[in-house]
Amino acid sequence: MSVSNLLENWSQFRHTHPVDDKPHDPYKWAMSIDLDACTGCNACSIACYAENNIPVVGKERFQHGQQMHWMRIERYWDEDGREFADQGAQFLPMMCQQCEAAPCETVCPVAATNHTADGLNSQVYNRCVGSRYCSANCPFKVRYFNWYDYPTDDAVWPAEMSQQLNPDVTVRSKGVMEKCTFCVQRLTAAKSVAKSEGRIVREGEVQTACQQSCPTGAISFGNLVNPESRVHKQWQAQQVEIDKDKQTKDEKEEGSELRGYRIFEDMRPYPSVMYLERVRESAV
Amino acid sequence: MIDSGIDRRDFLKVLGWSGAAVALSGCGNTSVEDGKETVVSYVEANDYMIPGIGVYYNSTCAQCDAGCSINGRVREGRVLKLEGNPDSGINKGKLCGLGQAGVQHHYNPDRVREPILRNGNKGETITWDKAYALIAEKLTGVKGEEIAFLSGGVSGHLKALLGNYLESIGTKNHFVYEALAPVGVRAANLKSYGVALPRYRLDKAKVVLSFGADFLGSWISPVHFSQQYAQFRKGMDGQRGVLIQVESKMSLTGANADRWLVVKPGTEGVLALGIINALGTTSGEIAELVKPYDHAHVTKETGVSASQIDKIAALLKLRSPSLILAGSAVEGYAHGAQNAAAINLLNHVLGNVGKTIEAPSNVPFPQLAPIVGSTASLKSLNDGLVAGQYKVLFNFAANPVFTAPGAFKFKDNMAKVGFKVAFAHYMDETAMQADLVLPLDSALEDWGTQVPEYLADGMQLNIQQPLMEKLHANTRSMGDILLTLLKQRRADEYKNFEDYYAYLRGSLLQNKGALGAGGSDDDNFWNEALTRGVLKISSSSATLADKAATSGLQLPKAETADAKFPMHFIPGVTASLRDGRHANQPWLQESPDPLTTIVWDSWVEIHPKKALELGIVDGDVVEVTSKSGSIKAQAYLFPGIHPDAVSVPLGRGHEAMGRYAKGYGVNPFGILDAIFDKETGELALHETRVSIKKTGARVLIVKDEGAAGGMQMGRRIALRKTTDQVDLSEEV
Amino acid sequence: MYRFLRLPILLVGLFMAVSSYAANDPQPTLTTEDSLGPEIQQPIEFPHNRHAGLRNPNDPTNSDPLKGGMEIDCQYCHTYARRSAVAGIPPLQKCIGCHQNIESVRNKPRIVELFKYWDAKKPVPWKKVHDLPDFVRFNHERHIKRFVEQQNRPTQEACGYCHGDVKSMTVARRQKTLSMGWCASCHEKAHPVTAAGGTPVGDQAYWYSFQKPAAKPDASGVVKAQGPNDCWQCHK
Amino acid sequence: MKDIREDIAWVKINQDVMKSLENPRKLYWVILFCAICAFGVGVSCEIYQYRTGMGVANLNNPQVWGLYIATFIFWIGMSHSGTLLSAILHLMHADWRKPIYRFAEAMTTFSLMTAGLFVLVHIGRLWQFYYSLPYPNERGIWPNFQSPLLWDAMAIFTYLSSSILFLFVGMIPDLAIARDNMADGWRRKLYTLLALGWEGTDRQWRNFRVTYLTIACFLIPLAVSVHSIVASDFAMSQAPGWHVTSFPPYFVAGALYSGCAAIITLFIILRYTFRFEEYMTKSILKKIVRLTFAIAMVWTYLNAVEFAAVWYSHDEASKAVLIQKATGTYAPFWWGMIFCGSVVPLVFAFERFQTNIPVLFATSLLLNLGMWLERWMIIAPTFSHGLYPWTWDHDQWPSMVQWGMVFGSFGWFTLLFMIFCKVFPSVSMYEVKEMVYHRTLHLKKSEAAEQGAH
Repeated sequence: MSVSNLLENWSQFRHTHPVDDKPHDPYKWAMSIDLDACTGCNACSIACYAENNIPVVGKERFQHGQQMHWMRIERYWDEDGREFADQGAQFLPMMCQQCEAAPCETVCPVAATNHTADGLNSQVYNRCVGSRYCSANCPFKVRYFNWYDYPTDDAVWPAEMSQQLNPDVTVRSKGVMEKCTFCVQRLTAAKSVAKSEGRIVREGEVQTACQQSCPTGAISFGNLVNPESRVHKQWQAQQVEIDKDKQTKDEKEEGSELRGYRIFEDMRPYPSVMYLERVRESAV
Repeated sequence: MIDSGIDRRDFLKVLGWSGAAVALSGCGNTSVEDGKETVVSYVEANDYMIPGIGVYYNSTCAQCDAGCSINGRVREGRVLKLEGNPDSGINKGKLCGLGQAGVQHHYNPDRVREPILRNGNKGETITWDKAYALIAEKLTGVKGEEIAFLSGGVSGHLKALLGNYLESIGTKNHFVYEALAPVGVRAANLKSYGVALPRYRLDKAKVVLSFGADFLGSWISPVHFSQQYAQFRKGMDGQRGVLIQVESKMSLTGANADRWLVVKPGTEGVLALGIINALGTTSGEIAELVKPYDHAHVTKETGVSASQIDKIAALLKLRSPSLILAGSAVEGYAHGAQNAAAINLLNHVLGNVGKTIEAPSNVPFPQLAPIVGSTASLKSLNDGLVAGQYKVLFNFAANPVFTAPGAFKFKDNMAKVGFKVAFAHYMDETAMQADLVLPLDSALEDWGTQVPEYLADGMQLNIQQPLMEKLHANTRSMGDILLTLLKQRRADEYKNFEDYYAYLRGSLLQNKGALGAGGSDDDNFWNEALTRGVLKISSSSATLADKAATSGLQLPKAETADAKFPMHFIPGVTASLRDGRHANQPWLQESPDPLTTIVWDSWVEIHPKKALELGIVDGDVVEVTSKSGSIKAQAYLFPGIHPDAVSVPLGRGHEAMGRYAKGYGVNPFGILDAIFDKETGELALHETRVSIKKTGARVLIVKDEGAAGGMQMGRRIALRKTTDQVDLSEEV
Repeated sequence: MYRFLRLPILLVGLFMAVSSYAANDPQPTLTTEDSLGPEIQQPIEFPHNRHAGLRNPNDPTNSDPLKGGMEIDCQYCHTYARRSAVAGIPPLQKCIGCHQNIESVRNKPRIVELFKYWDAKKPVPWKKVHDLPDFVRFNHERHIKRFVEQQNRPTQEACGYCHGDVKSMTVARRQKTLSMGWCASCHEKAHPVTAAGGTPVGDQAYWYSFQKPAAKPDASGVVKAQGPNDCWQCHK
Repeated sequence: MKDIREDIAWVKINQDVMKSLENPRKLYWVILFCAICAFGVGVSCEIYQYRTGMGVANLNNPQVWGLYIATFIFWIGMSHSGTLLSAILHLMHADWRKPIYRFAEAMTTFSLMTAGLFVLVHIGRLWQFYYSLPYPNERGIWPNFQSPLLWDAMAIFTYLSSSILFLFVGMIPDLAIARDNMADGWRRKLYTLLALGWEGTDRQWRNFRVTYLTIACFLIPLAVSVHSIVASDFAMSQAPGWHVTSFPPYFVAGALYSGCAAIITLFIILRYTFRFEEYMTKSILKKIVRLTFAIAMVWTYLNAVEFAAVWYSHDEASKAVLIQKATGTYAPFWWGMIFCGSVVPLVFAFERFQTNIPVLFATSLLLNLGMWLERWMIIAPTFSHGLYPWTWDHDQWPSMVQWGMVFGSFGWFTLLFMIFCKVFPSVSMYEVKEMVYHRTLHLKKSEAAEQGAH
């Protein structure tokens, strides 16, 4: 705790998107979600509830918009005014995009949300004072605030239900912000195992809860800097680069035939989640 | 995994780790504290039991009957989370939301904990001994035909044991009831393919034309089909599979289709025959059959345009093999089985049988094979109840008071039985009517075996084992209860089996050879079986009929609309709530319906055009009235439904079953008319006609979707390309 | 005439001086001074000194319990610490394993009590002595790997960093503050990532989560790095 | 028009002002009672919210801020006019400010204190608010200096402390008068303590002038920066409707505007309750009204600039928010804001209304309502209609807890203000004397010149 410490370590405290002097090494967690494979079945969302001790708020609070689902499945319709949804709907799993230059991080007055060396956007519950500025500045609105004290609420976790709580994840009390962590408790456990064996985490060794449950395997998650990882290969095949706000492939006049994109890329949050566009058959 | 001295069963007792001490991390102390909390150590521990590190055990999911194998994470003696078991060919490590909510079935605060003797609305707790004695007493002097046993679908050793018990009390009245079972499809398949459920191979198909089969949501084995679907979408040779869904109300699968075709309810078979006609590749009997189904006729009946029919026919011709599915939406009519048979015909015409329709495995142990439920059996039970035929009624794993169609008046009829025993997890609607309620172990505390009806990956026997010690001391395993009851009758025969576990282990070991482990040591075999959670058994395949059966195939003429009840009523089946037996699992209640994103409540889906006509807007409370009753629910304008139909999802509207289920939504079962499939005698779920009326009240719909209502408002959020715009060849 | 201003000026000056000193303190304040926790009543008064304490050199047979310990390694009983984030409490079986063969103390009241639990197959309800707030996740395994296995520190020393001098206690009692600044003060110190002579301790994967190591070895030939400073290391 | 009499005796000034410390009209007590009640409502709402959780305010995922922050900006804004009157006009030697700047400066201080409360009320974990203060601590961590919210906190603290200092320093000579004219009692002791031994020597006066001027100079940039920083809470975020470059001047203009309107209101109230008709003359009122009118037009202009900038930009999301404001759920409030903020002040353009006290009282209240609506219309529509359509929520309505606390804040402010006016001289005696003196001099000079001309 010193001014010099503050000045010297500032860049470490407030590490933003990859810069040349601090590349992501050896980990950069990232995700890719294939919207063509996503069926909108909600298994991921429920897996997230189970893994991360997310409170079920009940009907009344849901009505007030106080739901806590870290992972929500959005359903979009065609907007061309057709009579029937005859091209089906479009589903989009949305959770914290773990932005590299996260809008939420810069505005938190107490630095409760930071960037980790792994390229995650951390949320430190016990530091949070609940100003909710991060949520106000989040373009994706994926941060959820504890409007009530759920751990002591018997409707949410009666004694029996509370035995299901995952001891690796803190149960958030009232007044703090929370959001998807990319299942950091699983990452930490996997890294600890790998570290003891003197290696880095292998591809497939760690899965997020949503990825693990997804019946169609639409979600892949892994270490973007590991060339062996599926995520790395996907990002590369889709020519999506993490530190760009406009991908080279999209600059072509005729557009790209690749499906990879990131939401609100042009606002420069540099999200760590790449989506693959949904495909629809043109022959029918 | 299990490697040393402690027996698997004792292990649970050893793990006497106090649950409460570690449960609510995060709301306890906020600063360093000393000497406040108690840490409880193991008394004895195995090497692999390390506090803070999860142990994984395989078991079988009991949330639906697809038979997915689960992998439960256990820490400090508490099961925390369920994942899929990678060793199971059915779900290959994946698990749907419904399955994952199984922990909330186990930890549900509203479970029945003691045997209850009920008298009207009052109940007193009694001991198990007293309960058993009471059953014995009530059964004395009662003839076998005066006893009825109602159950859901059962398989495995429980089925064998149950069969033995019924035999011992001399009754043949075993009614196996499932409110939502593909009975019509089974019947049609038997005629078309020679088997009730062939193996569907979506992964091998290039085109899937599905008539109302919600295989991604709730149909037969959704997790398995979802995995096949992923493969199908990736396609072969870079050619992505095409899914066309034909139905009157959009299902989850419909929402994922390349083309979703809305048809007039009940005319799916007509469209299928129309497509055969448009293919023009048939001759003889079939050609004769489809001749009347020209474009004009089909368009008039179904509402599908001629050009669309031609497009589909062209696509089916071009890309082979394809797969045509007849699902639950087509069988819910008085001509449901016929409908399905007409659709199955397409598979024959396109030569898919044997390619994407494969022969299923036979179950080598018929005594373990599942008995599948139907609504027809509920009807015969109900008829018996009306006639006052039964003096004792047992109920297990079914909730007919909730799920029987309103026209049955099941609750009233059930009251005529002198002594009603319910084996129950919760005080559900049926248990509320019972005289004796016997609490069951949860599926995560219980032993068992299961043979799924749909053997997605060859014959397998699923093992169910407890993932943790019992939560409540006075619940019992259904197996143990049956064994005790059997001992009342045939003490000699069963005296060697101390409990259901011993029975299970004994009979599996007895058949070790047939289970493919002839040479191995008993303990090794047993431990191996428990570790893997599934026993894969080699077995012969059934044979498929190679010729299409067209005889007797007849679809009804278009009917005239009923002036009083002009609308078709489609009970919606959602992936998470199904027939409502899990409505008390809060994750499922709060998990938004994928299509409407509504939570915690029921809704009436109405097409916007129809709504405009009737002056209904989102959130208007409308009354849906059929001949058998009426329900009131909020209207939701939905572009995925036929304008002449309304749909209300099943599963909500409980009047009992605890805090998370009671009082949320309405129960559409209650307004179903008693109309039956002419061929199978099955309840025609979709045949009810209704009228809808605004009540004048309006509510705010509780849903996840925001004010933009599923629009992206020009922001690039969920993007889409058509196949001619993408290059999928380089994808990983 | 401005006498009335003297006191305020003095106070303001004092405040500014103190706070600027505190704020500009170049060294992390090491709050290593002991902060003794309360004494805790345990169901059985376990004598750590007797088990882990140093042997009495004058008593080679170790017969007098008051005079010396048995120098049992901490990890002999606390075996989970090196394998899990949670140290846990040794299973009762562990105690019995030895004590069923030690007839000499079999009739001591504490041992009788112990066997009572064992015969009833009931766990002993120990009270938690080092109870961190629930949002703090200390990982025992990592610290043992780091100090005991990689740096070859004696177990008692490594455990003692946080648990204090347990070998001299009967019932364990908290000796360190275990507050965040106290933890951080150690994480802000540079610890070796190479052994003397520059041999790396583990490879990059081992110390990646630490702060950037110094480019050059220090005078003793050891490259040092500070411990992890990322919030999510301990809070999640 | 009647202004302060040039020949008024200085003793009379003392007596008149000192009388306000003794026996105000009955209305004073009525206002005080109402203020206490309103404050009580606010306090009970806060206790309820503190114990149950922020959810009782009916905030939700997109709408995370609500009325608390809107009212926070409102109070911050109100503080600006005190500084305008006391510091800026002081430097500009506008002598008409002299009888009224004291209460304006008090208004600044108290509205800042009220604003500060809203920050506390708003945060989810009030008991941990000290995490946001940069102080050396055991945990060894700093707050985030990048966050506009932290700048905000610092700016407000600085502004508040400077305002208190300015108010206090300016009051020293008057406190000495009060000390000398007060009978023995706790108040006399208080004045003795606060007067810091003021004797009115030349040296004291010289130092006093320099100090006062220095603080005044210091306060002006501070005032401008405070509201610019509050504006940057919004302008620095990415939310549509907030991400606007013109926000800082827009906020400052709005602040001055609402402050002036509040001064008119309080002027009228004080003038009546403390019988200050002699000093708070209509001619002063007329000047404030004209000033307010000018600022209203500046604000209207900046509003138009903002709309135009959004309308002709390529930022579709911001445009959607603007359209939503004008046509959506909040349309009545938004148009209310335009009406109250831009149309109502046109009344001030008419000379006959510039001194019509009932009209001015009603108008100034409407202006303040408009300015409060403006702050709400900055907050709520952006949240309800933000970047991400899936989370749009047009139906959210603040709960009674929020309204209760907004209501309570007015009680708290009035309470503080009314107590201040009763305890301290709310008209600057020494400066009124100065003013009278200067005017007399001027009068004499012009008389002499007149005579000389003859």
